[in-house]
Amino acid sequence: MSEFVLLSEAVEAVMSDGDAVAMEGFTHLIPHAAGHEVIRQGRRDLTLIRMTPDIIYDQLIGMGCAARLVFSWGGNPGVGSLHRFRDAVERDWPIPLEIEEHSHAAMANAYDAGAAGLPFAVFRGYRGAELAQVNPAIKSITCPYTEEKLACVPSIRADVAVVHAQKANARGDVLFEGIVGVQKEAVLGAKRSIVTVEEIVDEFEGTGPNAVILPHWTVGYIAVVPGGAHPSYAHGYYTRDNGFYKMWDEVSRDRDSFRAWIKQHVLEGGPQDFARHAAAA
Amino acid sequence: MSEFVLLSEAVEAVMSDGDAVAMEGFTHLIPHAAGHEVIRQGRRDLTLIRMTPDIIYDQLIGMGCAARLVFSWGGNPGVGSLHRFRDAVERDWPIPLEIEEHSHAAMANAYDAGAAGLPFAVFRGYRGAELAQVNPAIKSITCPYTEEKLACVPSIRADVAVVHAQKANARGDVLFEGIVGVQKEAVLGAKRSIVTVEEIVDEFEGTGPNAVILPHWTVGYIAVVPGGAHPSYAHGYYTRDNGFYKMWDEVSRDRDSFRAWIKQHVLEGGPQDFARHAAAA
Amino acid sequence: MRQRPEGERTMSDYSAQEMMSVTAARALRNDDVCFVGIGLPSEAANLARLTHAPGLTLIYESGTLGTQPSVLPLSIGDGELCETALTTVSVPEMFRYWLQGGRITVGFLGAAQIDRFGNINTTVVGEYGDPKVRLPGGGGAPEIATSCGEIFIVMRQSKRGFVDKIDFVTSLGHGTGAGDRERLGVTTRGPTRLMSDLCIMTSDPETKEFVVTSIHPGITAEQIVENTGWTVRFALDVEETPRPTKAELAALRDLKARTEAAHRVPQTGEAAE
Amino acid sequence: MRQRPEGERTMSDYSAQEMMSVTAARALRNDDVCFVGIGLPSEAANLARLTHAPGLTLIYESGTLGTQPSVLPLSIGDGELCETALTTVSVPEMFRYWLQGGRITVGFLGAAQIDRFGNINTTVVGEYGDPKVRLPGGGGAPEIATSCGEIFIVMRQSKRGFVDKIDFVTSLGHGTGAGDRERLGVTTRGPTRLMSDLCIMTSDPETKEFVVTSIHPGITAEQIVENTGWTVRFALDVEETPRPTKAELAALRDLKARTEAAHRVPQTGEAAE
Repeated sequence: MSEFVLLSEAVEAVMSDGDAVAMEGFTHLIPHAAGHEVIRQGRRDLTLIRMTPDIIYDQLIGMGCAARLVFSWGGNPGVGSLHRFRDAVERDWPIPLEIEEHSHAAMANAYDAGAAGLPFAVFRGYRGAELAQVNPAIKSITCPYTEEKLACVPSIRADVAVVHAQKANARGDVLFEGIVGVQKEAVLGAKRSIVTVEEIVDEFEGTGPNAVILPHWTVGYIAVVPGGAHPSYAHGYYTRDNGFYKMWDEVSRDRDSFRAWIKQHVLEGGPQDFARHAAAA
Repeated sequence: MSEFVLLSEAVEAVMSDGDAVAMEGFTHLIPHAAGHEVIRQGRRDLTLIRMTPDIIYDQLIGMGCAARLVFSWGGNPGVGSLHRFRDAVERDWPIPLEIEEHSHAAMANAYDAGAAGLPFAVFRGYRGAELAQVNPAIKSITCPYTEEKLACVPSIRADVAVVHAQKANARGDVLFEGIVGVQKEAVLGAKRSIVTVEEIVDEFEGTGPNAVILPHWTVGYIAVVPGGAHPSYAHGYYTRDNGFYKMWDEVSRDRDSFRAWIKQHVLEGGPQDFARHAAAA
Repeated sequence: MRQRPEGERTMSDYSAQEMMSVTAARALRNDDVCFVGIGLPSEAANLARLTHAPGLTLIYESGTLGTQPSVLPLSIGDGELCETALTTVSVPEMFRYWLQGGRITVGFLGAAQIDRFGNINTTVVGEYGDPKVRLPGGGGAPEIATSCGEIFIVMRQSKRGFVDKIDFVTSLGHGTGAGDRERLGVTTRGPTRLMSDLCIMTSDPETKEFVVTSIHPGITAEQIVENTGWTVRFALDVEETPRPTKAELAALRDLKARTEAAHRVPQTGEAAE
Repeated sequence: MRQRPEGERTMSDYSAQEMMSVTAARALRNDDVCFVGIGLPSEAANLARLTHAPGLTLIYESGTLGTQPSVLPLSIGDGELCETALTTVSVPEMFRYWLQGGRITVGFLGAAQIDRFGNINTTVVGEYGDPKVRLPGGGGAPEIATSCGEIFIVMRQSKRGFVDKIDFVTSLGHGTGAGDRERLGVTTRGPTRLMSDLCIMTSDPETKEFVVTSIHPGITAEQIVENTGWTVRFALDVEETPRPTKAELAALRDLKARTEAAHRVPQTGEAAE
């Protein structure tokens, strides 16, 4: 049953050191404001789960919040490397980062299975792919009818899912639209959840043809954070700040400039800053 | 790649005696006009697949088109029995009907797996249910991670899927909205397909929040049959003819009155009659 | 199931059918998420929503989540269920993410036959391979019975329906008694309450057998015994079920009147095609 | 992958980069359904749609089906991909119903490293457990490589990218040669064409090895040998790749100019947050 709180209260209430956390958003609606709050609250030893651990996870990893990363593509989309992620994997800085690496198909199926309450997902994948040899979580299963050998992976059922959405209504139902990614599955599969939203509305009206609605009884805490996806975007509210993604390549290359940026914009900032950033994008 | 044809041409082109045919529509958008065309063309020995074989399959079964039925609930919704179905199962009239019976969960998962190109579906089902003892298609599989024993069924990949939709555009993309059921899965999982539509439009505009669109390259033949779902309904076009469902209970109780009805309304009728019936509903 | 004509067991100012619906409705709580079967369960669930449980979430297996119909649907997928729903999902998603996902607190079912452990038959009377009466089958029930937090059952009480041994186990109740669900790997509570036109039965926490815990006003223990196909047991402290309130009856009668008006067969002579 | 500055290999009136994009675009047919990777594949696929293949269906893994962006997306999930799509589906549905469902005729990929059999590495340079360079990883590619009808690859040619042995098999090409895909239970054709800034390579029907079948104007066989990490083979009847037409070049330059204008970093000084 959803509850409206401040973002800081939500993170305090649901996320502990050592939790498995899925902050999702496939390019769109990435919960950046919530990620900053996790950094401010200094969570440690997290298992971070995300198909595309882009800037938001680069920041968490660079600040030493994560002990483990489950992922399928770790880059700065359209720009290049994630320097903090690489520094952690290649040079154990600031702390070692264990990785569990998958393909997108595997993680998409694993989220789907998690939402469906299943312990594992079956798919036709990883054929001839070397990841199956270096990731012991990838197993195979034989179809009882055709004898075809298929891949399987454990389902994703995070301790905490964190997502950003366009709207909540007063009852706490949540609406996403545009590119909807795996957020529904991440929330339905997780034990607890935080949803940041652009705004609270009376009714969901004029929604697009691929709207996803999560009823209030499937959502944990809701925090209103306008602009909370910046530098990602919120379809119908603000566009992607492509310049920020390019700028991040420079800022994050160097450990000191990274830390200075985090100090200024995260540690000394807050969710209230996001509306301004999104408006300027 | 979709092609616009007459309904009679579509049925001639894609459906042969002995085919496995899934005419779907979960209460909504049931392809009745197409079912009548199959009766008129006298197809035999079909395997009919459908979660809810209601009136449309009662008619096909009563006319001896089906040798086998794969289903999960066979009744006249809100009214009672399907008398032709019962006559076939209980008294082999007009010909014996072999049945493969499932639960809705099993068939929904089997359609999902068929659309996903998988040979089988895994789900948590049939626990303590006696169907698992009388239907040899139901097997079990063990999760390689948790050792949990789960049910599995073969995926549904029909030779022909037949569905009714609200709209096609000129390129042959197809739009459903309202209660969307398993039609998308039935079409995507099938080798060939027929879609009857209410109308052809230039653009899909003002579509609702749960619209399903099938691109033209996933659809076989499209036939324009306004009212083609009657006595089922087409959200936004006409309502369910509840009176017809009640009337069918009487007509179908008796073999002679059933055959007289079919002669008058199906054998001597055609798809052009449906617009009138739907308008009167 | 065909229902007996209304008013067959009419009492002072309400019918036995009304007593059953009102009693069944009361079982639902305001924060329940209820997977609703068509017919009596749908009547009870909508009555609950219109009376003491306005926050009740109703789900029909056609994919409609949080639906608020103004009349009772004739089918599980009537258009109004979609029009008044918070959102509508595909049928595979309904069974995978919503039912199997473990998000439903109550499954509300009817039955053709039921036994003392709440096992349900809606498949056949007679042998499966050689049925005397072929019933519609399980539909959603086999997995509703095991995936929802608990199961409420509403059905008219008779020796024909309340039987010692059902002909076919369509949907698991408590199997042969305590521990059976656990042995089958089922973690949900199963049937906890049965509301009939005569009484309320509750699943005994120890034995899992249905015992009569409340008798409707004007009904005798003998009537219950006569209409039960097993040796029915009564709780030590059997209560009398509270009569329907004026508000409950008014809401139910309004709902049924609206429903009847909406579903009336058109008087156009021949119902064409 | 970082791209070299444009114009590095400029020819008379078009750059090598332009030659590559135009050549890659030409490989797509009007009725193809193409799963598009970001970067060079996206440029080629959109150019095809804007020139000879207006009916081409573009699919990005973010869930956008039949998208028609006016500028090249910077990411796989830019808003315009959704706004101009026929429909947008969830990411699980994309990978389950659409990719695994076998509905895509061409997967269009890039690579960091490739070998003569079209096996692709986008995971690591060096050892997996002790990488010299940690690349982004496979993303959608491992299953694109096996589920699409065939695979086209576009990448700039260099000894660093075209290697004798890739460090990690992120995505299967033809394995160690003919028969390997079949042995692994893969029924799709795999890599059939590779378009670089120097030439077109085609998978030999017998050996499955990439052989040079067409050389771009002004490029010598020696240049190709020098920029290939394996002993590259040439077809007996090597052709010269037709130069970009005026229309192709105009469409490509318009597309890139629109894209650059749309994605320019705002000149507001500090890019805030």
